Amino acid sequence: MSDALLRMSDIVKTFPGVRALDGVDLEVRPGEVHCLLGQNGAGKSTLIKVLSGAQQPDGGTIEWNDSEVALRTPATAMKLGIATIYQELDLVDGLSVAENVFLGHERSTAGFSRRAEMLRATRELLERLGHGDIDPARTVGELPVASKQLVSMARALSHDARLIVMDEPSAVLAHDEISGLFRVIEGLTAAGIAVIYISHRLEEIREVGDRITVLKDGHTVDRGLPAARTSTERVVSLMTGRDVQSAFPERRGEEARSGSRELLRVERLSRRGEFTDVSFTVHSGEILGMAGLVGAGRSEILQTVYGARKPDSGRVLLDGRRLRPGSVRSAVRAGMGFAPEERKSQALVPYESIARNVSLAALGRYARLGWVDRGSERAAAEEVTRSLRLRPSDTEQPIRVLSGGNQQKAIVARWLLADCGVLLLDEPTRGVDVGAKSEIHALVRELADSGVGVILVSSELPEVLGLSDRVLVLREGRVVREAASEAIDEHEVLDLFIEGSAA
Amino acid sequence: TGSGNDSGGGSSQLVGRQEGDNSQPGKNVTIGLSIPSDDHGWMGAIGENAVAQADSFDDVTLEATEGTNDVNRQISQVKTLINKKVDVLAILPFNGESLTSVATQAMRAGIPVVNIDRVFASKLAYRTWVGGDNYGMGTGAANFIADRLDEQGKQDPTIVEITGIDNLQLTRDRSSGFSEALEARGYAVSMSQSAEFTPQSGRSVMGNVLQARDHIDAVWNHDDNQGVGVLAAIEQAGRSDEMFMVGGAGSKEMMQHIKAGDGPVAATVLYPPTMSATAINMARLLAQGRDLADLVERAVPSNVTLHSETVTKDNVDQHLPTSF
Amino acid sequence: MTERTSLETVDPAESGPAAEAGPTSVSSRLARLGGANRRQILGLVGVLAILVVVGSLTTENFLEPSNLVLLLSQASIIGVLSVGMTFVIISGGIDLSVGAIIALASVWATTGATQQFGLLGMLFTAVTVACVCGLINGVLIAYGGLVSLIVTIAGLATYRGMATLISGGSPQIVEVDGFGAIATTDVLGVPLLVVIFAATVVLGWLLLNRTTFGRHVFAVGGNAEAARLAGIDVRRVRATVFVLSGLCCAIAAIMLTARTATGASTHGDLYELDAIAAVILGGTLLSGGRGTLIGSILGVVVFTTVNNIFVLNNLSTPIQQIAKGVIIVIAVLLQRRANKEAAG
Amino acid sequence: MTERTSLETVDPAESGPAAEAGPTSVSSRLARLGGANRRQILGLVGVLAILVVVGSLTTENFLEPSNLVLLLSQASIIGVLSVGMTFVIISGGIDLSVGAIIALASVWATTGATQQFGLLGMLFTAVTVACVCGLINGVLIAYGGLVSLIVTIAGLATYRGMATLISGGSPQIVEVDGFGAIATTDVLGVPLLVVIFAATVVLGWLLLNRTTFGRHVFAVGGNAEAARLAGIDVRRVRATVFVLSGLCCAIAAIMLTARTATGASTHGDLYELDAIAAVILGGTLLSGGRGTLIGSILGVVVFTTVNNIFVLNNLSTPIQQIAKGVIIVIAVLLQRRANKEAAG
Ligand SMILES: Nc1ncnc2c1ncn2[C@@H]1O[C@H](COP(=O)(O)OP(=O)(O)OP(=O)(O)O)[C@@H](O)[C@H]1O
Ligand SMILES: Nc1ncnc2c1ncn2[C@@H]1O[C@H](COP(=O)(O)OP(=O)(O)OP(=O)(O)O)[C@@H](O)[C@H]1O
Ligand SMILES: O[C@@H]1[C@@H](O)[C@H](O)OC[C@H]1O
Ligand SMILES: [Mg+2]
Ligand SMILES: [Mg+2]
Repeated sequence: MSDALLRMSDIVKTFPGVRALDGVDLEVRPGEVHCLLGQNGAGKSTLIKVLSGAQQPDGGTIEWNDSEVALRTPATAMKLGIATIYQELDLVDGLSVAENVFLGHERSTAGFSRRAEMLRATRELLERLGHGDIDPARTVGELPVASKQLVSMARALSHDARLIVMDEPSAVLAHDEISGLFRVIEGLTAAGIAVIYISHRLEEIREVGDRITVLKDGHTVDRGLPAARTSTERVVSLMTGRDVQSAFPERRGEEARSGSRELLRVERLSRRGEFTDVSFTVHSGEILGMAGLVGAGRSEILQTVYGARKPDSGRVLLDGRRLRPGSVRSAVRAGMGFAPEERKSQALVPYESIARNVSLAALGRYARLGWVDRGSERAAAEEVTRSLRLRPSDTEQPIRVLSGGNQQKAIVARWLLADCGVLLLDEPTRGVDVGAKSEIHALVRELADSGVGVILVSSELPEVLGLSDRVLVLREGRVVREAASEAIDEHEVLDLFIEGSAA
Repeated sequence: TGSGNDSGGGSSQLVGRQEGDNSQPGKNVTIGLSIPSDDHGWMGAIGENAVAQADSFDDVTLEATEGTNDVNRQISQVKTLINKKVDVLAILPFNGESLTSVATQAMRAGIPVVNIDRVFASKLAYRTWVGGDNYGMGTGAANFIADRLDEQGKQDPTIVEITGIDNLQLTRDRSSGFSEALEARGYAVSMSQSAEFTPQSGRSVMGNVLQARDHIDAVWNHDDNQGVGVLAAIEQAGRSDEMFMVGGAGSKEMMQHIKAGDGPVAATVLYPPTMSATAINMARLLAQGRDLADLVERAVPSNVTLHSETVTKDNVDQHLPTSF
Repeated sequence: MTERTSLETVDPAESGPAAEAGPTSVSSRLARLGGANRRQILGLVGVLAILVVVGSLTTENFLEPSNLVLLLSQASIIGVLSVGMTFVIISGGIDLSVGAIIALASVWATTGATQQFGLLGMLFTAVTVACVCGLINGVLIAYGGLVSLIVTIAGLATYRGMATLISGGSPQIVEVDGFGAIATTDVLGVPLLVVIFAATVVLGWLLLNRTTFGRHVFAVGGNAEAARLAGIDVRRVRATVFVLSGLCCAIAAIMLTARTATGASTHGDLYELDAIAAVILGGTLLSGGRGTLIGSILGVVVFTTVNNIFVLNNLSTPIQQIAKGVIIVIAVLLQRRANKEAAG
Repeated sequence: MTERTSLETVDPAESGPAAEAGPTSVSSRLARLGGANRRQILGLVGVLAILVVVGSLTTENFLEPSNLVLLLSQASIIGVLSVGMTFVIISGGIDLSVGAIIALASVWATTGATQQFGLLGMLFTAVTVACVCGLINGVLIAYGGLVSLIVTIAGLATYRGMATLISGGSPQIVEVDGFGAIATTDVLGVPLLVVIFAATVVLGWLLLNRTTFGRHVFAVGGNAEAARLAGIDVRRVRATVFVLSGLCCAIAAIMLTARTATGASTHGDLYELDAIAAVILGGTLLSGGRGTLIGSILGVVVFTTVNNIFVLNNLSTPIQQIAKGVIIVIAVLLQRRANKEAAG
């Protein structure tokens, strides 16, 4: 089997209280796209951290080109030709794009950076990724997530890598950018470079992958499956150990909804450079979807409605009462909730436990005169995390040790507890596995059925169309179409997007 | 009064007392000592002189605590010493007022307190006080400066005062002695800025003062420790010839400059750190129940104010040995 | 797991956001948040135990009740301060002005005019002055959006300057009898000072760990943006912790004024460093979001015990300073080791 | 944009990781980081301009060249310290031991024994002593994994204790002629001290902004985990910044010893606070990852100018203190306002 570039055998990694990897095998051949699948918390990210030298395994062997290697530090792995794009984009916000790309392997003369050369090389790499528009001198902290993802990608390409590991690179990308990503991957594999690709979007696997390895609870449950020929059902049942139906929960009838009360009214909301004259309403029991490309301004609209940003003009009314512009507290007091898109920076309180993160927005409900009833708080947190199948189930664990998908579930759980009348969800299923995704879908629908008005922003078009009752299509900060979900299909939406980019 | 432990003197004959009696060993006593941080030349000398003096007696054990500038901590130290049941306490408080209550407690517990230098707020807090004459330092400095200026025949001279730590009573005493005595001689202080008893602060304050005044005739600096910095500022500005300077306390460094006559330092007014040795003597006698042989009223006096002499080129040799 | 992975060598406590940002980097060590706190505290208890052994071996008096009571009375002033400081640091700020606030409160409460109003007038003045100082800090930081370090350094200068101005530089003697009693009264054999200290700790602990406000302090320090988006009034929380710190300064000022029977502009000099050191030694992150009150209190007790042992052993000042520095380093190294072994 | 959105009211500079972690939360205000730095610096230049106007209106001598030279000489010691401190703080640490290191280096370089080796012997001693102190701090922090605040507080006690021990508390006079010349020599009309200061700033600036090491310092302070994953030896970077800080202490010690013509255990007392305040006033984040050297230097110059104006006006110490506090607050408020206007 000397056709393997990388062979990891029987890898074990334990964290106090958790056996994250419990005998994992993985074999990758040169020039292939090897997909790594598994539910949230299955151990995918841990495995690739072991591979990148970021963490040391407790047991097992790693062979590279048929000789055993010890990957003691990230530098060792990089020197061998293993480059990694981590799930939690590990960029330094204060440094420029070029400085991030070449961080740790700067081009220098006697310790002095050759800055012009690195700027040039970075521009070339970004062009290769189809994003010559990102200024290599710009500070990374100012970039939107999607652009950060591209910077990470450029960094991986800047190493003369023979294997590039990508941990959920598509989670933050929109449609057109994902196809750009796939073109880059094709270019890499054509040059004999191998790619390990992790994603929860199974349709991507089929499009780009060659072979599949499936992890479940820290074990390899199957490996080397042909990506093109293995059925989705089989992959899902390998991952979850059960059958999951991916149908969206049923909507209530049109008539049931039409009778319902108007909860939220947004009138001619504008913020210079971001969005213009956005108006819409949300009724009790309704899910309003927002579709748009990255940069269309959906997140900004949600944040402005929520009061996290102040509009230049326009107003927001909840239950007929006007909210104070730019005041989150006014929105929250009126019964609005908001799950932001960037969990790490906008949602997680890293050192706090899962339970305390989950109850953060709803703490007042478990307190009397400021005194917290910890019993009922914990019980509620446990109940909601259980219903989302959050792992681990011990809610006293600090939230920072959770896998990415599980952190996302915890943030959704926070707003499920808060008992709000209107809930704004920005990418609620980003990085969430197939099983949990349908659970979240079901929960959102349940909430709506109980009378809550929901706004759903998602970059996954099928999700927006499948889950919501009504859809707003946005382009460059303007609403270009509003329709009942049944009355519009994916093609039409994509056409609306493209019209925009053509214009 | 002196710092030595031989108490020679003619007056004792008056009552027919045997000389030198107190240098004979008596009953073994423990003296507790508490002083501020010895991060200052003068304060360092206070500590050293006390220890040396105690060492010179076979019948004295010294319990010296950590020097501290935190009154809360110094209170705890004194309480520790009370707990340890020392026979007598010698205390130089960081500030007298704040240590008064703990010293009073000691007195009430039957432990006599010898107060050094910075005075307690209540007479009930100490059996006896040994210290220098701060007001006298000011008048000494003022008189020296006035004499010189009279000699030089200066009209409207610029007289600068660099004081020590602003909020100490002794600083205010020195200042008022200085300005009052100057006034009496028809002069006035032109500028007064405070430093912090450190060379660094002396350097920086005097640097600015030199900038503020194009011409300066005389400087009185309260403390020779900070004086090192004051002097460096004058010399580095190249203005040594323009003015003369009077120091305070009596460090070896300043006395050597006076002796050599190599710069602006013309005199220093004494504030002898040997007072701690005197205090140890008193403490020992109090603990042993002895008295002062060479006084007519033999009991250890309740107040010993040391004279602040003005050290000039004429008498510097006499004072160099006890400088610090 | 006796091997040390290179991950663990990146100290999370060290460099604020840096280490913070990588949630996975330290997770191996901190399997359980509660557990980590408990170990941190156990480490300190271990250090304290060693100190007690050293103290009782090297001196006769150390374990005597009178000495232990003395030790606690001395700890109580910095102890009270460190309660407020713990709130401030967990919320992500720092307060360098506490020593100066003590000075100003003690001076203002002991002016001739104030003393005419008797005990209650003095207590009221101390509390009002210190809380107003805290409020000014808090408002500038929370609503003015200024960095706490700079604001409280400015506060340090201003408040102490005012104290010197009011007192004219000389310590003011307390003439009101009842006031001095605060330092001399015993409650069931325990000095009132220690009782006040204990009460402050208990109240502080409840506030921090059992109320929504306490939770909000952790959230604001851990991730202010997340707290804001969760509907927490971040600015009010930030302002409040500084008022709390001011309140603790008031209590400390009253204790110190009673103990010294004076109000002085030099009171509380450098107490800020002692309090911060104790809080950090107790395991609270300088960058906010994590910490315990118990740790801070143990930190204070460790520092005070070290001092006490020195005094009992009659060491010279410079040697004491050197030994203190070395002991601090050894203590944190031991603590760290305990932490790691428990985790492994 | 004169209106202030609530997003902007959460101060990113305030609470460490919290605000830091949110790249979007601050992006609206910091359109471009480079621009933000520039504005921060412009704000300080504005404050300085106001001070100059005040200085020249209230005193005759302020604008005289000799006063400006004096002002720079005075700024030079804290200035040099703040260069090292900028590296330390950007890397996510803090160094409270700088003042004590100055004391120890100055005392050790001026003992009778050292002075026998003449000028070179003294310089060599100062540099060696200070760098070794920095190295000890750095190794304990980077390799021992201890919190920098605690380690350098311990260092503060130890190093100053040693300085007192060696000097016996009294200042040691410099007898070597060449040494004193460091404080009196002019180079083309500019004092050598100022030249040394300028050279340190230039070298520091190059190191921070033009070398890979400098980038690594930012990376370690901004996101230590990311730096580690990029293959940077995080511990070496952390240790090195403390050695750099030690080296700056050596230079500062030499300058101060020459200026005061003495080595003393009180030298450098509380300089750490001045240096930290200047660095933070200059816009460096206390939590690391962001900052400029130029800002720090401007911070130092602002503080020194304030002092200079006070003394020229013969203000009393408490009034100086109060005014200083108020001026600091006004300065940061102005700076913040400038920042916001430019951003809008
Ligand atoms: N540093 C850590 N300390 C403790 N537990 C950890 C740590 N890192 C990961 N874990 C645990 O190990 C398990 C595997 O996590 P991992 O991040 O590898 O999952 P994943 O497959 O990448 O999931 P996701 O799809 O959600 O990203 C999880 O249960 C997680 O909670
Ligand atoms: N590559 C880019 N460089 C600079 N600014 C960008 C870039 N992409 C988007 N933006 C800015 O970010 C804002 C919106 O980005 P954002 O990604 O939040 O949009 P969105 O519609 O919410 O998409 P998503 O929901 O996928 O996040 C726009 O104002 C746009 O100007
Ligand atoms: O003379 C001094 C002494 O009185 C004071 O207590 O400390 C400093 C010295 O200048
Ligand atoms: Mg993962
Ligand atoms: Mg978005």
